[in-house]
Amino acid sequence: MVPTQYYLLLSAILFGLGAVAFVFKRNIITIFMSIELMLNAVNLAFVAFSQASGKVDGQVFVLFVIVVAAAEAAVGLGIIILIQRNRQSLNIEKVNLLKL
Amino acid sequence: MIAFLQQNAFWIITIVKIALLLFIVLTVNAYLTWFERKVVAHIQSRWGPHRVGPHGLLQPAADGLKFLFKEDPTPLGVDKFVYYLAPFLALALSLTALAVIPFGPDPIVLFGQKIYLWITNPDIGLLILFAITALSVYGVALAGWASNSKYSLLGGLRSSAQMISYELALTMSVVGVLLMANTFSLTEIIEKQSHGVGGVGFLGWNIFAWGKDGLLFPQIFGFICFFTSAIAETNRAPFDLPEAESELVAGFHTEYASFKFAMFFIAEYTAMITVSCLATILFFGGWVSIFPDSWTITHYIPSITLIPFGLWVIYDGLKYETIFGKLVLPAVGFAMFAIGAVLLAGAWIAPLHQVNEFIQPVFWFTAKVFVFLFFYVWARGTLPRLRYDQLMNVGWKLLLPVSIANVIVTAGVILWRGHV
Amino acid sequence: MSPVLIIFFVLAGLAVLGALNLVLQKHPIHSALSLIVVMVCLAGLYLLMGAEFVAAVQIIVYGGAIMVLFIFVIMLLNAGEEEHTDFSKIAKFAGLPLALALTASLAALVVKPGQNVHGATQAVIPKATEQISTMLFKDFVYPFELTSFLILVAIMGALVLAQREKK
Amino acid sequence: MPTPMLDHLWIIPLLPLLGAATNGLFGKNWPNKLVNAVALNATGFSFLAALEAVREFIFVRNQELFRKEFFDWIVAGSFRAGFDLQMDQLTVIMVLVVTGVGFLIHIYSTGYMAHEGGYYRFFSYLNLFMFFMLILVLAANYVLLFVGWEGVGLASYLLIGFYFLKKSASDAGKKAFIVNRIGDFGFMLGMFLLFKTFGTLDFTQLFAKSAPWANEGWGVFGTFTVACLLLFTGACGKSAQLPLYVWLPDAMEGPTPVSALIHAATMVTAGVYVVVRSHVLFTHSETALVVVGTVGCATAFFAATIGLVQTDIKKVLAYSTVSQLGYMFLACGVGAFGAGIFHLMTHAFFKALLFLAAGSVIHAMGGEQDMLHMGGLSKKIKVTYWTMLIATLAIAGFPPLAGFFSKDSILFEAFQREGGWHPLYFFGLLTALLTSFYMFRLIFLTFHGKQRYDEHHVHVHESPWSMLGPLVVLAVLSVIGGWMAAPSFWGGEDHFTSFLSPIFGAAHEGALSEATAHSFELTLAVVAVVAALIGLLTAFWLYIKQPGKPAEIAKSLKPLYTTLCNKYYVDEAYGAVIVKPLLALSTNVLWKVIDVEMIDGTVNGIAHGATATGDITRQTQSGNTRSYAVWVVIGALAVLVIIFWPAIRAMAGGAQ
Repeated sequence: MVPTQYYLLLSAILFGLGAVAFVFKRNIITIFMSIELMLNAVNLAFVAFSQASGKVDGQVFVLFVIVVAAAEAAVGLGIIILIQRNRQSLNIEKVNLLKL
Repeated sequence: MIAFLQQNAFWIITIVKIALLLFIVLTVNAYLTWFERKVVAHIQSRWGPHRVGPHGLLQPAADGLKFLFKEDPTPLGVDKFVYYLAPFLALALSLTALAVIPFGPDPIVLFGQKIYLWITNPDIGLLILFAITALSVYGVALAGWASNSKYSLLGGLRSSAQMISYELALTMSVVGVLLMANTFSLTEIIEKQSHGVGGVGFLGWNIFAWGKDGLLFPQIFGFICFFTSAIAETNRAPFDLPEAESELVAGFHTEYASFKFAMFFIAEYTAMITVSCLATILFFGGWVSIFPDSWTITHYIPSITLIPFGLWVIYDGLKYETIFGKLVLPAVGFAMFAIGAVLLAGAWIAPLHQVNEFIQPVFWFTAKVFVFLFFYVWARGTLPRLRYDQLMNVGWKLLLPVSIANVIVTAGVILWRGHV
Repeated sequence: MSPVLIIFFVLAGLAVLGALNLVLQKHPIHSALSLIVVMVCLAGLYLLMGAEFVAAVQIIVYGGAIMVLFIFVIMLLNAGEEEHTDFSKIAKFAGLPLALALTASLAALVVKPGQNVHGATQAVIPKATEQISTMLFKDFVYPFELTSFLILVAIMGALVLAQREKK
Repeated sequence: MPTPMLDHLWIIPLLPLLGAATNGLFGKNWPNKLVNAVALNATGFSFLAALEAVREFIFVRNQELFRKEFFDWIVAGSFRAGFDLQMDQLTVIMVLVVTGVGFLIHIYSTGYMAHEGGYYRFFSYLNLFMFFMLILVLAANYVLLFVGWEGVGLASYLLIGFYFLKKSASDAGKKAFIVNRIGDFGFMLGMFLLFKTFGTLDFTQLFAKSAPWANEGWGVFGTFTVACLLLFTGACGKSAQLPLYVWLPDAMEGPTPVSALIHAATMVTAGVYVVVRSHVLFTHSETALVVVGTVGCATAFFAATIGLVQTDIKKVLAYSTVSQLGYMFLACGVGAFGAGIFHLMTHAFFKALLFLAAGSVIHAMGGEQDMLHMGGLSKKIKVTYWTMLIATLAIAGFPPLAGFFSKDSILFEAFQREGGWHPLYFFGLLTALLTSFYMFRLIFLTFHGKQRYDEHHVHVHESPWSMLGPLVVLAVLSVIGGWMAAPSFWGGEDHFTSFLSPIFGAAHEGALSEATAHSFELTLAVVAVVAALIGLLTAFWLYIKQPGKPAEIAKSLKPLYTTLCNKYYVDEAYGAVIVKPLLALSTNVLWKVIDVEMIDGTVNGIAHGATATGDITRQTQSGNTRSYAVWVVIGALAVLVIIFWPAIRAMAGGAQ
């Protein structure tokens, strides 16, 4: 059997990489993807725990997470399309109307 | 040496099986093209291929050679990696799908090893199949994007939109079956259908759903939705918009030539086969025979059908123009006839009886698959291509609601019958 | 080294590589592809853990729907290579160390030192899929229904956002 | 026995509130009919509810005190002020008077206000007033009573200033409000003192606790005296007694129905009600009683004298109101609370009637209020004339009308309370004389003699029946209103007092024996009637027989006359003594220094500080999402560290 720590470690690394991408990419779509990556990392942790504890709750939660991710993707991509339409750019640094 | 074989028998057998399956499937693909061309030709009252070999039977081989030796240009400004990745992806995925399809119930016993007629039989076979179908979008979409060409891009866009849309209908339409079968395992699904009421085999199939549990809700609508969206999933006519030659040259594989094109080609036909197998398994009882098990004749139908077919081939061969045909066809026909006769003798000779027993389910399975393949070709030969908005309407406004309704009704019936 | 462990390491390695690639690639499509690789690897890991259903859903939904959506959008918007702007000083200088610090601390926290790393873990959960379904439709039925509402809302939202307002 | 209405006593005040809310919020664009429907239904049903409640109180509960706590309003430590309503004999009378007269006046108003702007506003306010007044009379503790007390103040302010475009009107409103505040201040202090002493402001408990305390004789300034005087201050404010009466005459700026309802029948009697309600406290303090009595008597006489020379029909009535209120306090002062309440009721009838009739006259004259421009109207507007005549007879105290009995009983009580010399009685008598004089002066000036107005401009017309109806009803009431308390020599017996006796108990038993009491009462009654007659005849002689006389008299007594005309220069005095300095203080110190410099300075300073801080901190708000991303990461890191601090420490420990 693979010890749970390995899975957790993997998930931590993936999450961290997701965070790195989240900070470093300029393309909105990619940033969005990095969020998905982080979600995936969390899912991995969930499943690992569920397997370690022998209960399926974790897996159920993974399902919920996936559903939420799907909804989020739908809306988020809609927003991205709008951004592209209005600002002709996907570079997040050029989407800065929120500035004071 | 023997010991080694004994130890790793599983791996070895699996690998051999994979190789065999690949060979068979590729051949079938090849001849499927021949078959398609013939049928379409006859639908349009043409002859179709008839130069290469008798009835153009060697045409596929010729095509294969052509694919191999054609020039393989790579257009300018393509995204190399993706451009090369796409066809591999498509082919690999569609071939992988076959791995979970069971072709027959009982194993062959060789050297004390049971060899089943499937590569693997996971508990969630169906889910895996759907997973693979889901992924198979990428081949097309990426190809379209990578080719750096309007037509391809449009084709890719279309196909990805189309496949996403119809995947829903596809999945939903199967849920009815799952509710009745209570499992994801394909073999179990087939097994559940093998108890037609009063021993009449075909009544047990999900399409009639009149098994030992009494009459449940027949999955006719489910089947229609399933097969329609399956056609769309495989980008076949009348849903072949991604490669609509009249609008997009050749759609997503416009920029592909020679072997990479062949890969898409093979992928497409393999997908057809997979889908046909799936339809057979889910709705038409897989390898379950039409006739009651109790009749002796049921067990010999393959052999019995073989004999007249052989005779017909001989007759046809004898009146064929070319010498080659005059020689080959009768020989083939005679071989068929002989095999049929020998197997039929199994009625009185025990071991041959075993063979018959073994062949029968496989025969039924392949027969049903063949019917669906024919259906594919037929549809292509007769139906006009949909417009894009029509396509979307059919997918979202017709198939999806119907299949959902199907699920609800089925669930209701099952609850009502109390077989939960 | 048991075959299971080997498979794990292969998949894990692939996943990490994919994630790295996601960061390093310039073009969104390539990032997307690498993300898909990660997801497939994770699905494999789920299978390894015996969470077949989750694995399948992972591929079907994530791989088959969400990522396709991403690629679709990328193709639709014809997104090119990302420009390398650096307007955000803090991201330029403090970003990497901070993110790495986060990773490190997470990793450090999940792998508790002194604890037996080869701790016994549960074997595969029997009939996981059935358990999940019962749980979904009994214990978690209300959240489950709520998610359906969520999806509905998301669909509407996406429609409203993405459709061009007609003149 | 079930007492549904009592159990839901809150319905009675709620209905007018609903009416007020409905009209106030939605009535703006409604047709008058709809507004009427709402307002009248609100009050009418409230009246019916009151009747039902009274029925249950009398016949189901046999007149035992009903009291119910509906919900807690303020609970702080030992202090509790709940929304508690109660129903006892006193409340019965007040509630009936308020709702009944109120309803009549509502009907009247529909006719009177028909052509005025802000119709919905008027009825909304009127209903609001009803609500607060009902709260006031139904309240079971001082705090809730005070709510009603302030509420009616507010309503009266709004209604006095109803024509807020007229400066005099809005000024009058403010004046009323401010003067009342002075009284209210005293009232509050009184409440505080009571709470400090007895630890409760609930009537039942308070009176129960106070009962055993020793009485405070004349000149002793103990708790009771002080508290009562403070309460009385409030009463003075509300009921326009010396020295706080000044607002009432000006309040006549409001529409006439308002003057009738608020400034004659109900609100102004709130002061009397409070004094009566807390008679237990008052009876504990000789001094307070004397003060009350004296002030009442003084006011009565004082106002009457001013009333002699007023020419504005409403002003006359206003001063007569003040003086009548004086009578009531006089009654309270001599411990004849029952008599006071009795006069309150009868006064509500005939004074409301007078005002409404006056309103009808004004309506007929097309807004003319000066009596000197009237005259000879009796032919033109008969109904108004006769009803007003009845009211006048009533107020002047001619038997057998309501006024006679109430006033007579007050005078009798006054006479019988004081041993030896009878200043209060004599002044009371004198006031009665004056009252009948100036009332008949009003009648004669208005209705008799030759007409002193221009036919062509003013065309006199009788008011619609929506106005006359209430007049008639009230006229009937002012005739028969008194009989229930017909004194024994009259052959009747005093139902009223006996009805109230459970409250006042043996608050006052005559110092004289029955027989002597009878003879006394008889003689006193005769005297009073004679006084009234004198007043009547004088008026007749002066204003009918020789219309020239009054002017001569005025000339001969110039200083006195002018003083009277200028109301003893009270307003001017107040203006010089209080208002001016106050104004100066406010403008120069409070406004220019404290408000502008300190308060505004502080506020602006804070604002500027905030802006400055914002200028600094907004640097982080770069609008660049990547920076935000970094912040998010930092946050996550922080959370991690905080949550897992022990683990981290352990790790650090493990490292070494």
